[in-house]
Amino acid sequence: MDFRLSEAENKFRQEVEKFILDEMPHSYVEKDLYWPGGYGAISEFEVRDPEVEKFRHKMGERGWLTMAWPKEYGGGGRSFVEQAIFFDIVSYYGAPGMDVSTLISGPTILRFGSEEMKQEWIPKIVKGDLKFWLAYSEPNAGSDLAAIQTRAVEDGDYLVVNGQKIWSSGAHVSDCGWMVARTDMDAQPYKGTALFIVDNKTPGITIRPIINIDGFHSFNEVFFDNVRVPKRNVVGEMNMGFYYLMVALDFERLVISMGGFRRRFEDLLKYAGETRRNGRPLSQDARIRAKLAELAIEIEIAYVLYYRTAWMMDNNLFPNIEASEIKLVTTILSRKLADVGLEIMGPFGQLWPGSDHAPLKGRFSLGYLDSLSAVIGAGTSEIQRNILAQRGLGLKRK
Amino acid sequence: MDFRLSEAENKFRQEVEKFILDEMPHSYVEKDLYWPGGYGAISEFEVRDPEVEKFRHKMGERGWLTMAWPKEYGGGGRSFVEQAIFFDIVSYYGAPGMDVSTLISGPTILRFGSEEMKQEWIPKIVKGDLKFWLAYSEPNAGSDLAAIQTRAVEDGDYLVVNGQKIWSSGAHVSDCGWMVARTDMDAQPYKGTALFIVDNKTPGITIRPIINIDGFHSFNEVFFDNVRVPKRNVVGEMNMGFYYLMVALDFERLVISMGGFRRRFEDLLKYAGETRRNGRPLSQDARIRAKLAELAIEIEIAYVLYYRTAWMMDNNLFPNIEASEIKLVTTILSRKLADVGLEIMGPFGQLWPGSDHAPLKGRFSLGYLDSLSAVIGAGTSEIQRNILAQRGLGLKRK
Amino acid sequence: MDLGLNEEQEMLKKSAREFLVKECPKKLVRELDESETGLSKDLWKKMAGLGWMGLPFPEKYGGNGGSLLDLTVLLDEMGYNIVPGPFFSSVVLAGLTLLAAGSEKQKETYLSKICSGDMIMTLALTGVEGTYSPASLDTEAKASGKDYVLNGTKMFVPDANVADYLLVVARTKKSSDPEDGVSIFLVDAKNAGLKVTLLKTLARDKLCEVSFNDVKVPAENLVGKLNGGWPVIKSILRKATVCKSAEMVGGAQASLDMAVSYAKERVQFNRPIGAFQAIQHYCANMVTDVDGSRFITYKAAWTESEGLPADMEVSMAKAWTSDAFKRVAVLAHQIFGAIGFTMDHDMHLYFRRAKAGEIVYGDADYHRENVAVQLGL
Amino acid sequence: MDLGLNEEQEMLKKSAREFLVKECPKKLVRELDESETGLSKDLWKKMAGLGWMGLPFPEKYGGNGGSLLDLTVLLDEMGYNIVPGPFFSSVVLAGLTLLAAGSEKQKETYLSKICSGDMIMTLALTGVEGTYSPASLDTEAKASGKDYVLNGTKMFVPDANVADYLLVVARTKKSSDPEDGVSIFLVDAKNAGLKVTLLKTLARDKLCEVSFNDVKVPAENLVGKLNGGWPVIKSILRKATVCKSAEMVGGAQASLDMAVSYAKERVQFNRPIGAFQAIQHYCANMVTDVDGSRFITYKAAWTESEGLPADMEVSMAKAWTSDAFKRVAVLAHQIFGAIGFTMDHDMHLYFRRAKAGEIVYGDADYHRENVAVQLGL
Repeated sequence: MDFRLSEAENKFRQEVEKFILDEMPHSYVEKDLYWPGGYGAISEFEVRDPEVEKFRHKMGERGWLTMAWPKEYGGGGRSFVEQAIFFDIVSYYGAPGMDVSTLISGPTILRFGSEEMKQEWIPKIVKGDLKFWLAYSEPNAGSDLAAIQTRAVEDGDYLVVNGQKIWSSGAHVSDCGWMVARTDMDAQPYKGTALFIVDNKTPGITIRPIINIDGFHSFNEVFFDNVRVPKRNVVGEMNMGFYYLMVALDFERLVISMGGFRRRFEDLLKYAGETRRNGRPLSQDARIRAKLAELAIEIEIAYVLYYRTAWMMDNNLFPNIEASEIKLVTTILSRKLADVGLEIMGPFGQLWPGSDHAPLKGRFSLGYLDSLSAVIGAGTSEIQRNILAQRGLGLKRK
Repeated sequence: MDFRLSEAENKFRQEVEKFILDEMPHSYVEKDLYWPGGYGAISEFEVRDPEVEKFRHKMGERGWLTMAWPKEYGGGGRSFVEQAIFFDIVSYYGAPGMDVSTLISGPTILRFGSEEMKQEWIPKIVKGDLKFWLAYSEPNAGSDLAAIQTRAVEDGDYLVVNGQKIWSSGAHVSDCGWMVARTDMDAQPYKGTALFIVDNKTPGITIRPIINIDGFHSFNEVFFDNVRVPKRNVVGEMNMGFYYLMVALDFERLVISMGGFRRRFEDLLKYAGETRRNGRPLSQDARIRAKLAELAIEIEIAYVLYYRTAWMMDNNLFPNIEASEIKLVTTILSRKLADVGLEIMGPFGQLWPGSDHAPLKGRFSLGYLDSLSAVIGAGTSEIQRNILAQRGLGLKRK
Repeated sequence: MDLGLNEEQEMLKKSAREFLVKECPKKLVRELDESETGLSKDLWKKMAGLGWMGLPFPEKYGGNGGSLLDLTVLLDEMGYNIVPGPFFSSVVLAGLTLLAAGSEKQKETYLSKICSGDMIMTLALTGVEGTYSPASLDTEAKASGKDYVLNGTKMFVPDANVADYLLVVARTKKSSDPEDGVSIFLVDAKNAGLKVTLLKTLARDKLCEVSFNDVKVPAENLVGKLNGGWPVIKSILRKATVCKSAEMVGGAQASLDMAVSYAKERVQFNRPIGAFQAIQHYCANMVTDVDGSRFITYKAAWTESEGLPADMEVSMAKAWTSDAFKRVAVLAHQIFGAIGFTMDHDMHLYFRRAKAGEIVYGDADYHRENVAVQLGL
Repeated sequence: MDLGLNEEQEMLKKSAREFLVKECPKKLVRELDESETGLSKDLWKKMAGLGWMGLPFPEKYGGNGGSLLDLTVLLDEMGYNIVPGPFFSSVVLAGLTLLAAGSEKQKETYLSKICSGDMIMTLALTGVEGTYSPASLDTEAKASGKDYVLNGTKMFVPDANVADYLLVVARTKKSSDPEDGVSIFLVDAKNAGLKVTLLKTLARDKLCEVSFNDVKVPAENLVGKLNGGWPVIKSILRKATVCKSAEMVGGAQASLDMAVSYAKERVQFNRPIGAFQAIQHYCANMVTDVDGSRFITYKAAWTESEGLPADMEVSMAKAWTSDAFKRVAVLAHQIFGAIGFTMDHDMHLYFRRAKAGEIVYGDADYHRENVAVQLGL
C-alpha cells in the first residue's frame, strides 16, 4: 500500500493547479456558484461563455479532457488516478472541465462505435470543440429509464424521431444531444432502443427552459417533432442502445467534485475560526467543533473511496460497488455540508448570493437548495441502494 | 384542550403511587432489571414469584388489572387515560402489572367469546389468578404471522393440536397459552385459523427454554404433540381466529412503559450531574447536555402520543396511526437511551449488572443489549412502517 | 385531560383551510415570494375581514378575544397553505407586545388598528450579531429632552419594508445584568433617520436590515417600563417561538400530504412509487414526525396560553419541530424527485420555509441547550 | 498510489481466514466468552506457531519483521472471526511498547517470549477515572532504594487475569505539565501486592481492576526513560487505536456477510426477506459503512506504519469506525430479528464487541474532538 501520490502524480497535480490558476477565465470565477454534488447551479449549463470555450480548448490541447483515453485516439494515455487528481484540482477551483462528450459519449463511441463514427466525432471531442447534452430522461421515465416513449423510426438513411426529453441540462447551450429512443416499442428496451447523436440544429427540435429552484436555467424540456437523424449517427447496432447506455453509466464513476467539497469545507472552517458570536469564535463551541470534525471525516471517507475506485480501474478491477457507494456518500455529504454550514452561520446563513451580509458569497444558502438535486440526479439514492443490494450483494429482486 | 390531569385523575395517580410504594414486593424490586421497550429482561417472564402473585391479586381486588373493562364483567369502568396513568406509574417503579390475560385475552373474550366462555375465564382474569402466554409466532411465521403451520384438527369435542410455537415469553411460568393454529391449511388464514386457550398441563406439551442475549430465560420453544384442547376453549367461531387476533392487536396499543423511560432518564440525569470527569461534572459538557436534552424531548414526544392515544380511545376515535407511531418512537428511544447512557458513562458503561463499579446497577449495559429486542418484538419497526404507510396513509402494497 | 381542539377551533381550522385554498393559491404565494413587498393588499383585507388579525386580542380593541392557543390553530393552517405577508410580524410580534406592555392609550390607538388590519407593525429586535441574547442588543436609545434618540442597526427585521410602525428594542442603560436596561419604543416607519433595506434570503421572506441614524422618538412612544423591556421581550419570544412552531407543523403536514398523494399517482416500474417499500417507509417516518411535532407543539401552545411556566415545553417544541420539518421536507423532495426541484413546483416553497423557521427564534441546538438548562443541567 | 494489499498481506489474510474458521469456531468463542480466562491455550499455541505473535517484531527477537500495516491486516481477520484471548494486549499494547521503549536487554528477555507466545503481557494504563488523559494517571511509583514502589488502582486493564507481566504506567513526578513525569514499569503479575479482579462486562472481554499495594519493582524494570514515558504511551495509544479500528472493520464485515446471507435464505411473505426493499437498503447502507471504514482505517494504518504524522488519520478512522460498526451491527440484528436475540446465535458476539471497540481508546466523540484539534480549531 502507498497512499502517497508518486513523484509523477505530484508533478502532474502541480501542473494542473498552475494551469488553472494562470488560465481560468475571470468571468467564470466571478459567477461560479457551483455546489459540490448538486446539479442546479453549474454555470456551464446556463450560458455558453467564449472565454470558457477557449479555456477548454487549452485543456483539450494538453489532452486533459480525455486524459484516460488511449493515445491513438488523441487521448492522454494517463491513468484513472491521474484523472482523479485532475478532477480534484479542477473542482477545487471550480474550473470548467470535462463534459458529457468527453466523459460519456467519447468513451462509448470508442468502445462501440464504427470506425467511421470515430473518425467523425472523436477528434472534435478531444479538442473540446463540442458540447453534448444528455437526452435520456422523459416525463414518465426517470428512475425507470426503460420506460422511455420517444420513438425513432427508420426511414431510408434516417431515423425519424418523435417524442420528448426532460431535465436536459444545458441542452440550450450545447451542440448535440446524446440520445436514446425506442426503435421497437414491442421489444424489451435492451433489444429495441437506439443510442445516437442528434444535432441541435436539426429542424423539428424545440427547447423549452425549466427554471430550477436555485433560480437557474440549466434544465430543459426538449420536444422532437419528426426530427430526421442520419443513421450514421447511431452508435453500434441499431437496437442495442440501451445496453451501450448501461455500460456507459460505468464511465461516469469518477465524476465527483471531490475538490469542491474540500474547498467549501475549508471556507467553512475559516469562517468558524474568524467569526465571533456571544463573545467567542464559533470554532470554540464544542458542538460546532464536533460537526466540523464529522464533515472532515466524511470528506475523507469520500476521498478514500474516490481514489480506491480510480486505483481499481487502473488495475482492471471492476469498482461497481464503490461507484454507488461514492454516490451515496458524496450526495449525503452535499446536503450535510450545506446544512451544517447554515447551522453554524446562524441567521446569516439564509442570506442569498448577492446579499451584502451573506457569508461566503451566499454559496451555502444556495447550496442548501441545490443539494436537493444531488440525491436525485444521475440515479437517485434509492436506485443506488438497489444497485448496491442487487448488483453488489446479490440480493434478489423478488 | 387541557393537558392537565383532572382532580380525579390526579387523585387516582396518587393512589396508585402510594399503593405501589407500600405494597410492591421487595424481592421484585431487588432483581428488577427491566429495560423500557425491551422484551428480554422482564423478570415476570422468568420465574413465578409468590410475592408478585400476591401483589397482583391486590391490584386485581382494586379492579386495576382490568380497569378499562366494563364494570359488569368485574372491570374498573375507568377511562383509558386512567389506564395510561396507571401504566405510567407502574412502569416508573418497575412494578408488575397487567399481562397477556388482562390486556389481550380478556378483551378478546369479552368482544368475541361466548357467554359460557366469559363465565369461565373472565372472573379469574379479573382477579389476576391466571397467567397467559402468547402462542402466536412460529419458526417460519415471524413478521409473516399468516404463515403459521401449527395445526388444530377437530376431533369430537376436542381440537388436536400439532406443531411448534417459538419466542413464547414466560410460557414456562404461565398457566395457559393464548394460541392460534390452522384449522384449514388450504383456506386463507382469515378463514382457516382458530384462536383458543390451551392449558399448560395438557399432555403432549413440551416447553424448551431459549436463553436470550441478556442471559435470561424468558423465551421458549413450545412443542405440541397431539395436544387435545376442549372446543369450549375456542374463541368465537372456529375458523375466525386470525381475524380476532388482528383486532386484538389494537388492544395492546397502550402497553408502553412510559414511566420506565422517565425513570431511567432521571437516573441518567442524576448520574451526569454527580459524576465528574476531567475535572468537571459530565453535565457541563456541551455535547452531553445536547444529548440529554434530545432524550428529554423524545420522551416528551412519546408521552404526548401516549396520552393522545388514550384520549382518542376514550373518545371513540380510532388511533391506529398513533399506535404504530408510539411503537416506532419508543423503540427508537429504547435504543437511544441505552446508547447515550453508555456514551455518557464512558468505559464504566460497559460494566454488567453485578459489577461493583457498574453505574446505575449496570441497567444501561444490559439495556443496551435488551433494546435490540424492542425494535423486533410485537411487530418489527419495518412492519410498523408498513402499517403506517398502508393502513394509515393508504399507500398500495403493489 | 382533553387533547382535542374545541368546536370553535375546529371551525376556525376548517374555515381557514377553505379560505386559503381559494384566496391564497400557490400562484399568489409564488408571486409574493418574488415581489418586493410580499404583501397582497387584497388578501390582507380579506383576512382582516375574517377577524384573523384580531384573533388573540380583547374585544375592546376590536379583537376577537381568542387565546394564544386559538392563534396557533390558525397559524398551523397558515403554515399548511403558506400565507406570505406580515401577519406574524403584526399580530404575533408587535400585537402581543403591545398587548403585554402597551399603555391603555397605546392599545387603543395602535392595537385596534392592528386588529382591523389598517396598520402593519413589526418588532425590531436582533442586532448586528443576529442573536437573541440581551447582551447582543447594540441599538441605543438616549434620552434627549422629551424625546429619545435611537442609533444602531437591526438585522433580520421581518416585514419592516411594509410596516407602518416598528417596535424597536433598544438599550437605554448599561448594566452588569444585560437583561436590565432594555426598553421598547414605537417608531414611525416614515421617520427620516430610519433606513430599511430588504435582505435577499433563501426563503424569500421579507427580512430587513434597519438602520437608525439619530431617530427621534417622543417619550410617549415608550412601550412599557423604561429599562424594564426585557421580561416583556422574553415572554414575546416564547410566544413567537411556539407560534412559529405551529406554523411549521402546518408546513410539515402539507409536505407530507403532497408527497403521499404524489406517491399514489406517480408510476415508475409499472406501479405507483408509493408501492415501493422505501417510499412507504419514508412516508411512515414523515407522518410520525408530523404527529409528534403537532402534539408537542400544541402542548407547548396550551401551556403558554394558560399562563403556566412554559420554557421547557416551548423549547422542546421548537427544537423538535425545527428538525422534524426539515426531515419531512427533505423526504418529500426525495419522493418528488426532479419535478420537485423546479421553480414551478410547490414543494420548494415549503422546503425554504422549513429552513427559515428553523433559524428564527433559536434553532434546534439553541433550544436543546435551553431544555438542558430547564432540566437543571 | 497503491491502494491494494501486497501479495504477502493477501496471503496472510487468506490463511488467517481459513485457520480461524477451522480452529476458532463460534462454539469456542462462546465458551471462552463465558469462561474466567478467555484464553484457549491450544489455540494460543497454534497462533504462536503461525508466527502471529511475532508478526510486527524484528527477527532478532524471534519476530517476523512485519509492519504495523501487516498487523492490521491480521487484526482485520481476527475481528472478522472473533478471536478471544490476550493477543491484542500482549502483542499490540505490551509488545509494541517494549519495542518502542524497552532496553535491548528487556527486548531480548521479554519481547522474544511475547513473540514465541510463551509470555503474556498487558498494559495497565487507565486509572480510576477510566480516561486516557495523562492528568488522570493516579497510580504513583516512588523510588525506594534500588526499587520503585507502586500504589494505586488501574481500571479496565485487559487480560490482566492471564498476564504474566504487566506494563504499568505510573506517575513518578508531579509536574504542571501532566505529560511530564510519567514512567512505565514492568511488573511481575505474581507480585504479592498486586490484586487482579475480573470485571463483568457487556462484551465479556476480560477487563480487570488491578490494585497495587506497595508493589516493589526493581529499577531495572523501568521501561524507557524515567519521567519520559508519556510520549511512548501516546504513540502506543495511536497504534492501539488503529489496530482496534482494524479489528472492528473485520467485525463489521462479518456482520454484513452474515446478515446478507441470512437475508437470502430467510423466507417470509413467500420471498426471501432480502427481496424487500427495506432490507436491501439496510444492506446497501451496511456495505457502504463497511467499505468506508475499511479504507479510512487502512489509510490510517498505512500512515502510522510509515511513521508519518497520523494523529488526524487515526482519529478519523476510530471515530468513523466506532459509529459505523455500531450502525452495521444494529442493522444486522434488525435483519436477523428474534433469532439474533438468542444466546446461541453468533450475531450478538459482534454486537457486544462493537460497543467494546467503540469505548476503548476513546469513543467517536473523543476522536472527533481530536480531529477538530488537528483541523486547527
